[in-house]
Amino acid sequence: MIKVEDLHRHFGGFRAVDGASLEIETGSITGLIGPNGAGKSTLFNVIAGVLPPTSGRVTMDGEDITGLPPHALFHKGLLRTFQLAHEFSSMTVRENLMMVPGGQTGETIWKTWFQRGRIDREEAALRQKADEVLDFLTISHVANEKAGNLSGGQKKLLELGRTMMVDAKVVFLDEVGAGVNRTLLGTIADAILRLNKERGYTFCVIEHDMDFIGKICDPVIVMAEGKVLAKGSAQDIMQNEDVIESYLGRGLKNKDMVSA
Amino acid sequence: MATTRQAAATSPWRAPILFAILALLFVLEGTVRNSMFSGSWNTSLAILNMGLISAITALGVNMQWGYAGLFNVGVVGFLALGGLAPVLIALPPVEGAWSSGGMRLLLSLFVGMGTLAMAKMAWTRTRSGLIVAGVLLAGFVAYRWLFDPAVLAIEANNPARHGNIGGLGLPVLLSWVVGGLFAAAAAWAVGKVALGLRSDYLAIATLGIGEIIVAVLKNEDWLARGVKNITSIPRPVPYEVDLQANPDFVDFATSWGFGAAEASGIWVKLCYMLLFLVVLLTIILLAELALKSPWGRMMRAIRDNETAAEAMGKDVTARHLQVFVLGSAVIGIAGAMMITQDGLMAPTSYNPLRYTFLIWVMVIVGGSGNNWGAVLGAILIWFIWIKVEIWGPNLIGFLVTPLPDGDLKTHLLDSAPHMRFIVMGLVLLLVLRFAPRGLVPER
Amino acid sequence: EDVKLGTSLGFTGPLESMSPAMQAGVDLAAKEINESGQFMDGSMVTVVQGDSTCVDAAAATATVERLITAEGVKGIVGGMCSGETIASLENVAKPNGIVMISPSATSPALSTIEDNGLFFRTSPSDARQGDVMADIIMGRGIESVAVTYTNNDYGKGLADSFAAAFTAKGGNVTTNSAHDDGKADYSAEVAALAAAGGDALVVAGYVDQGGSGIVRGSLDSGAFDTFVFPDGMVGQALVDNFGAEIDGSFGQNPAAEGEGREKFVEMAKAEGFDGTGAFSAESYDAAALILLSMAAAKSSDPAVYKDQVMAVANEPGEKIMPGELGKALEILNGGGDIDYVGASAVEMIEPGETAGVYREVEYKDGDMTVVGYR
Amino acid sequence: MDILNALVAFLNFVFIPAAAYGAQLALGALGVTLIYGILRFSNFAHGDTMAFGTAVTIIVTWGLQALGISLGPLPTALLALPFGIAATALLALGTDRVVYRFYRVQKAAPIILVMASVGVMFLMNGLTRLLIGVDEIRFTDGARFIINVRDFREWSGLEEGLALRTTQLLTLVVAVLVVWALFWFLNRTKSGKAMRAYSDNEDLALLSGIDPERVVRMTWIIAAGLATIAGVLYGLDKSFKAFNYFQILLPIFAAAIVGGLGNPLGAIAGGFVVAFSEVAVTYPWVKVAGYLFPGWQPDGLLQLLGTEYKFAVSFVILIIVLLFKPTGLFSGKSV
Amino acid sequence: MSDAEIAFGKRGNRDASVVNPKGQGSFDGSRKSGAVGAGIEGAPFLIGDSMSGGYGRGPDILHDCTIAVDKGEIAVIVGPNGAGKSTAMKALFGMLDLRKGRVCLNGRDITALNPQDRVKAGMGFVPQVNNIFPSMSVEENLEMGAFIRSDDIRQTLEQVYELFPAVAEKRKQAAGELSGGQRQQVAVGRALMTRPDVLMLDEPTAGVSPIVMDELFDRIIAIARGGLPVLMVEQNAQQAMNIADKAYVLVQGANAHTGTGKELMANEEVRRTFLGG
Ligand SMILES: Nc1ncnc2c1ncn2[C@@H]1O[C@H](COP(=O)(O)OP(=O)(O)OP(=O)(O)O)[C@@H](O)[C@H]1O
Ligand SMILES: Nc1ncnc2c1ncn2[C@@H]1O[C@H](COP(=O)(O)OP(=O)(O)OP(=O)(O)O)[C@@H](O)[C@H]1O
Ligand SMILES: [Mg+2]
Ligand SMILES: [Mg+2]
Repeated sequence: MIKVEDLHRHFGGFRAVDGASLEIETGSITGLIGPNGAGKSTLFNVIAGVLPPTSGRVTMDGEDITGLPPHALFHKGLLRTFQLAHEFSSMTVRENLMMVPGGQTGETIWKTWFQRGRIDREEAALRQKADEVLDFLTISHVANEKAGNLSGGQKKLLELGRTMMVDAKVVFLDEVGAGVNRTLLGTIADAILRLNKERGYTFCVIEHDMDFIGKICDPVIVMAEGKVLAKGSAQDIMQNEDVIESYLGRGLKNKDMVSA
Repeated sequence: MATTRQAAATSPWRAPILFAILALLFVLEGTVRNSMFSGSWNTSLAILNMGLISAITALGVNMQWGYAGLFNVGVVGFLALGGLAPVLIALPPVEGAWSSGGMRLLLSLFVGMGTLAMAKMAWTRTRSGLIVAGVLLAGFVAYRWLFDPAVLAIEANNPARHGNIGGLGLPVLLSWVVGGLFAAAAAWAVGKVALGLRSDYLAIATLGIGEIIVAVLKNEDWLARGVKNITSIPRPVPYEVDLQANPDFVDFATSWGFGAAEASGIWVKLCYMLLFLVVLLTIILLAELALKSPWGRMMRAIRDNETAAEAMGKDVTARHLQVFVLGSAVIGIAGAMMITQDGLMAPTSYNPLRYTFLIWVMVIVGGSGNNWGAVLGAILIWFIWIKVEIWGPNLIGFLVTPLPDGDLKTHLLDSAPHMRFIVMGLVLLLVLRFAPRGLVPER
Repeated sequence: EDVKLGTSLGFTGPLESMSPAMQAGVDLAAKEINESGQFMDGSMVTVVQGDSTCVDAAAATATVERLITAEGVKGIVGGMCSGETIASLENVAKPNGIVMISPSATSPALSTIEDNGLFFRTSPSDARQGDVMADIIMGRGIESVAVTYTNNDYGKGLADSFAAAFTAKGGNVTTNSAHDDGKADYSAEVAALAAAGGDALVVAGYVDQGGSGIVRGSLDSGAFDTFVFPDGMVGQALVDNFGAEIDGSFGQNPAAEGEGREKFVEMAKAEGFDGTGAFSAESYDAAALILLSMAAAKSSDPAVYKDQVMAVANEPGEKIMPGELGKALEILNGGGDIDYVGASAVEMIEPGETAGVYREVEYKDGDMTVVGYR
Repeated sequence: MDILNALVAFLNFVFIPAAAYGAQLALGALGVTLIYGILRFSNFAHGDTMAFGTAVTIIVTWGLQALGISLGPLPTALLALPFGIAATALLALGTDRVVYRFYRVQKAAPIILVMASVGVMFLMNGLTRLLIGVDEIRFTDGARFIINVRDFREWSGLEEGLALRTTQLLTLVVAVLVVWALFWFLNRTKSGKAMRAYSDNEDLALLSGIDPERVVRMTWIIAAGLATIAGVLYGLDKSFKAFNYFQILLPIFAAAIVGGLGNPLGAIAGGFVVAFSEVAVTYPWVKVAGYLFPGWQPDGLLQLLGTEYKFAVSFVILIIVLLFKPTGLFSGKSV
Repeated sequence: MSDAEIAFGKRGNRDASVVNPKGQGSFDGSRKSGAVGAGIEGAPFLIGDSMSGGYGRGPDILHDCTIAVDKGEIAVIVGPNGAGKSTAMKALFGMLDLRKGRVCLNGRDITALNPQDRVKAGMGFVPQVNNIFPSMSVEENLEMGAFIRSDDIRQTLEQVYELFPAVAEKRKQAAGELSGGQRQQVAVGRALMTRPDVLMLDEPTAGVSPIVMDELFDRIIAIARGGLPVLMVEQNAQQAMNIADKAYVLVQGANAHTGTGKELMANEEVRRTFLGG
C-alpha cells in the first residue's frame, strides 16, 4: 500500500501540490483525474523520486520512501511509465526489455572481463523472458526492430512491457491514453486488467479519457488545485457535482451549430 | 538527413580501408622523400608513437563522450596529472628531501583529506553550517601549519638541481598505472561534485579542473619542480647511445644496411611502439568486452535516455561517475606514457589548445562512440598536425609563385608558419563536411 | 658539399612574435658565410626552418626528428624554450649525435644536462644574471624591491637566483610572484605587487609578453615608477611601448663591450629586420658558431666539429665581430685561430654556455643608454 | 583620511581595473551567449573573431592616422570601428554560408557545429596572423588618462593615487550603451522578437512566417559587431596580440556560463563575477588593512591565494555558483 | 526524437555548456519558394491532392493521400497512431518534400512555396507538439502570430482575448508556465492572429481535461461557422466525428475511408477498428 500524507510541492510561490493525502490500496487499479494543472503529474513525480517534496511523506507498506531516487524505488518494486514514451530509441525492442532487470552479472564492468560464461547463461535466460513478455503484449513480430521506429501505441505497450520484466509491485501510469488511438487504448486497458488479475500488480493511472477510467479503475481519486477533491468508484465520481463543475463539464454548448 | 545517408553508406570495409590508407601514409613517410614526405623511418615512427599515445588519450575521451555522453574539456589536466606519476615513481629519490620535510608534508596532506572527510561527516550528522565551517577552518589552519614549513624545507633543498620531493626509484612502467590512478582520483573528486548534482555543467567543471591541475603543477615546486622542469626521467627502453656503443647492434644494423645512429633511433622507437601497442590493444580489448555485454547495453540505455534508465533502476549518476573515472584513468595512463617517452616533465607545455581541443578533434573526426574510429582519428590527426608544419609553408610557397616579388609576397612567405593552423582548420572542416559522423561512425 | 643548418624555433605558440627576428639572425649568418665563398672549399649553407611551438615538447621533438633524419641537417640552432630544448636534445639530437646551439634557452638545468658535448648556448644561464642584477640594484641604493617573473623556467630561475643574491646582499624582496604570459588581464598581479610595495619592481619577463602588461598596469595605476629590466625585457619594443614613462628605470642584458651589437643591429636593419629583438643577436651567433666550427674542423660531421666550438668561441685568436665571418673563414682556412665575439659578446665557459658579460642600461628621456658593463 | 586612503587604494587597484576587465569580458560573453541562444552552439571561434575584427580596425586606424584624421582626446580606433565591424560581419556571414549553413540545413547535431567552430577557430587564427602578423601592437592614441595618479595625489593630498584611463571609461560607457541597445533591440523591435522566437522554437517561428535565414544573418552580424567592439576595447585598453585573443576565450566562456548561457543579462553579470573574483580574491589586503588599523602591522600580505591561482579562483567560484544555481545566475528566460 | 536528442546527437549528453538543446527545429528553413501555378478547377478551398512523400530521404509515409477542406467546413482526420496524420498536415504546410501530388489553396497551386510563404498566402497551423514559444509572454506569442502583418494588430489581439478569456488574464506571463489547456488556447490564438484564410489544428485536445476540451470544440465550431475552413486531426474520434462536416480515415498514409462524420460513425467496421467505439 502506498500512502501519501500531507504532501506539498511548491514552485517558487506556486503550490502545485498543496497538502495532498491519499492511499493506493494493494491490488487495486486506482485512477487519478483532475483539471489541467491540478498537480497530478507533479504528485507522480514526487512519489517516483523525480522531484523532491517541499514537505510531507510517502510510505510504501509502512516504509518511508520519501525522496528516494527513482533507481532505488525501482528496486523496491515501484515502477512508472512516462506520459511521453521514454523508450531507448536506438536499441532494439528486445534489448529494451533485457536491460530492465537489475543486478545482472554483466553489469559490473570487471566481471565482463572474467566471467563471460556466466554472463552468457544469464543472457539466454533474460532473452527467453523478454520473448515471453513480447508474446503477452502481442508485439513479438517487432522484437528486433529499433524501438525508435515503433508507432506511438506500440511504444506505450513497450513501456508497459518493461514493468513485466521484473516482479513489480506498484506501477504508475501517466496518461497512457493521450494521443493514443482509442482502439489501441482498449487493448492497453485489457493488458492492464490482465496484469492486475494474473500477476497482482497494483496500478495507479492518470488519464483524461473517462471511458478508459470507467472501464478499469476502482477507486478513482480526483485532484484539484493541488488537493484531493474526492474519492470513490468511477460511477460515483462521474455523478459528483463538484467534479462535473470543475472537470467533466456538461458537453458542448454549440451542439446546435454542428448540424447547421 | 545527412547522418542517415552516411550511416546507410557505411560499408564494413570502411574501417579496414581507412586504416590501410593510414598505414600507407606512414610507409610513404618512411620511404619517399619529396615535398610531402620526409622519407625517414625515424620521423615516421616518431610520429606514429606520439600518435599511439594520442590514440590512447582519444580512447579515454571516447569512453566518456562516446559511451556516456560526458563532455570532458579538462583533458589537459588529466594528462598532466598522469605525467606526474613517472616523476614521483621512477625518478631516483632526492637526497635529503624526505628527511627535511617529507613526513611532515605527507602528514599535512593526510590532515587536509581528513578535514574534508570530517566536514562531510559533520554535515551529514549535524546539518549545521557553523560546525562545518569550524571544522574546515581548524583543519585549514592545521594543514597550513604542517604544510608551509615542510614545503619551504623541501624547496630549499638544493633548489638549483632539485628542490622537490623526488621519486621512489621504482620501474617507470609502474608509473603508467599510477598515472592512471592519479587521474582517476581527480576525476572521482570532480565527478562527485559536478555529476552528483547535475551533469549539465560538467564541461565547465572539467575546464576549471584542467586549469587548476596545470596551475598546481606549475606553482608547487616541491611536487615536480614546477616550471623549472624535471628532466632525465628513466626509460623503459635502451638508450640510443648505448646501442651505438654496442658492437653487436652495430653489426646487426649494418647487415640491414642502416647506419648505427639511424638504426638505434629506429630500434628505440620500435621498442616504444611495442609497449604502446600493448597498452592500446589491452585497453581496446577490455573496452570492447565491456561494451559487448550487459554493461555496454546499460551504458547505451543511459546514453539514449537518462530519465528512463533511472526509472528502470539504473543508478545513472554512479554509472556516469564510473565511466568518467575510467576514461580519465585511461587519459592519465596516456599522460604518464607521454612523459616517459619525452623524458621530460614541463608543466608549461600543457596548453588546452593542444591537449584538449586537438584530442577532441581526433575523437570527432574519427567517429565518436567507436573505439577504432577514435584510434584512427587520433593517429591521422596527429600525423597531419605534425606534417602541416612543412605542408603549410610548401603550400603557401606554391601559391605565391605567380605573384610578383614585393612586400605582399614577402609578407605571405614570412607568415608561412601560420599555415599550420589554416591547414589544420581546413582538414577538420573537410572531414566534418564529408563525414559528419566521423570517419568510422558508430555502428 | 651542401651543408644544411636547421633551426627549431617557436613560430607558432606563445613566443611566436620573437621567432621571426631570431630566424632572420640565423639567415643573416648563413648568407654572410655563403657570400664569402670561403666556407669549406666553396660549400654552401642552406637553412632549414622548423617550428618547435615552444610549448609542445612532442611537436618540437617531431620537428627536430624531421630536421635531422629527413633533412639531414648537420647542426641545429634551437630550441627556443628550455623545456622543449631538453626534450629534443635528449630524444633526438643526442641519439643522432647532432650539435644544438640554443640562442635562448637559459634554464640553469641545461648547465648540468648530460649532453655528450653536443649542446651549447649563446645565452648565459640565468643564475649569473641574478647575481649581476642584485649588484646593480644595490649599487643604486635601492634596498627593497618587488619581483614578478614570467611563470616558466627562465623567469622562475632568474627570479629565484636574484632573490637569493639580493637577500644575501642585505636587500629585501617584498614579494616574489609569478605572472603567466598571454593572459587576458594583469590587474590582479599589479594589485598584488602594489600592495606588497617596494622601491622598484623587478620584471623578469618578456617585453612582448606579460612583462609589458605588468609594466603598463603598474605605470597607469601609479604602483611603481622605477623598474628593473633583465634581458627578456631589454629591447627596442620597451622604448617603443613606454617612451619617457619609464625614465629612471634601468636594467641589464648580456652584451659585450664594444661595437658588436651595434654592428649587428645595423646589419639587421639593412636586411630589413629588427636586430634588437630578443635573442636575435644570439641566434646570429649560434649559427655563426656552428658554421665556423665546421670550418675550423674542416668537416661538417658534428662528431668532429663539436670539439671546435669552444676553441672558436674563445681566446686565443683574432676577435671576430658580426659582418666579419668572411675574415674568420679566411683565418681558419689558413690554419689560424679566431676568438668569436659576435653580436652578443660570446665567451664560452664550461659546460658550453656563455659566461655572460652584461651591460647595464638606463632609460632616460624616452631612450635607452648604456651606462656600463659587468 | 586613512579610510579615504584605503578606499582609494581599493578603487585604484581592484575596483576600476576589475570593472573595465569585467566589461570587456561581458561584451565578449554577450556575443558567445547570443550565438549559443540562437544558433545553439558554443562558438569556439569567438575569440578569433574578436582578433580578426580588431586587426581590421587597427589597419583602418593606421590608414586614418596616415590621413591625419583623429578624434581629439578619443582613440582614432573608434572611427575605424565601423569598418572593422563591417569586415568582420562579412567574414562571419561568409563563414556561415560556407561552413555552418550546411549543418544547419542538414539539421546536424549541434556538437558537430561546435567542432566545426573549432575548425573555423584554427582558420581565423591563421588568417588574422596572415593579415597583421603576430607582434604586439598598440594602437591607442588620444588622451591616455582622465584622472592620473600624480594629479590626483596633488588634488586630494592623499597618499594613495587614483588613475582612470580613457580606455577604461570608454569600455564601461560603450559596454553600457551596447548592452542597452541590444536589450532594446531584442525586447522592443520586431526583428529582435523574431530572434527570440527563433531561439525559443525554430519550427514554430517558421510557421509564423519568420525567415530563419534572416534571423541567422542578423545574429551573425550582431555577434560580429559585439566581437569587434569587445576586441577593440580590449585591445585599446591592453594591447593587440593575436595569441591573447585565444586566451581570453576561456574567461569569456566562464563568464557566459556563470551567468546562464543564452541569457544576455547573465553574460554581463558573469563577466563582472569572473573579473572581480580574479582581482579581488587574490588581492593582498595588507595595505588597506594598514590604513584602516594604523597600529597593526601584519607580517604577511593578507593574501587569500597567490595570483598564480587567480584563474583557478574564478573557476572555483563558478562551480560554487553552479552548485547553488545550476542554471547560472539568471536562469529561466533565454534570449 | 526529442529536442535534446537532436541537439546532442542522441548521445544522452545533457551538458548545456556546449550546445543548446532547446527549440531546435526539424525543418530546413533555408529553402527558397518556387513559382505559384494555376490551381484545380472547382476544387475545395484547400486541397492536398494525391500527395506522396516522406521525411528526408526516408521511405514514403504518405501514399496518394488526398485531404481537402472548403469554406465554412470542419474537416477531421482520424486514424491509428503512426498512420501519417501529422505528416499529411505537414505536407499541406510544405514542411515535407512531396514526391507526388500537389497542394492548392484558393485556386492556386502552392506546392512549390516554402512554409514561410504559405503563412503569407493565408494558412495558419497549430502543430501537435511544441506549439508555443515557451520563454516569451502570452502577448508576445500572439504578436509572433501576427509577424507577417504590417497593419494594426490590436483589434485582432482583443478578439483573441475575447475568445479565450482565461488566456487574457495571463497576457504578461511566460507561456511556458501555463497549464496544458491554456497552452493549447495560446497556440490556437497564435494561429488566429495571422488572420488566416484556413486554420489547421493537429490534435488540439490531447491531454486536456474534458471541460476544456468541450470549450475548445465550442470555439472551433464557432470559428468554422464564421466562414473559416478548419482542418484538424483528432484522436477523440467520437467527439470529433460529431462536429465534422467531412472526415478522413488515414491508414498507413493512404485514404482508407472518407465521408461525413455521421456516415463514418454509422459504419460499424470503421467504428470498431479506428474510432474505438
Ligand atoms: N517546473 C515548474 N515550475 C513552475 N510551475 C510548475 C512547474 N511544473 C509544474 N508547474 C505548475 O504546477 C501546476 C501543476 O502541474 P502538473 O503538471 O502537476 O498538472 P497536471 O495535473 O499533471 O495537469 P495536466 O492534466 O495538464 O497534465 C501547473 O499549474 C503548472 O503550471
Ligand atoms: N521527422 C520524421 N522523420 C522520419 N520519420 C518520421 C518523422 N516523423 C514521423 N515519422 C514517421 O512517419 C510515420 C507517420 O507519423 P505521423 O507523425 O504522421 O503519425 P500520426 O498519424 O500523426 O500519429 P499520431 O497519432 O501518433 O500522432 C510514423 O511511422 C513515424 O515513425
Ligand atoms: Mg500531467
Ligand atoms: Mg500526429
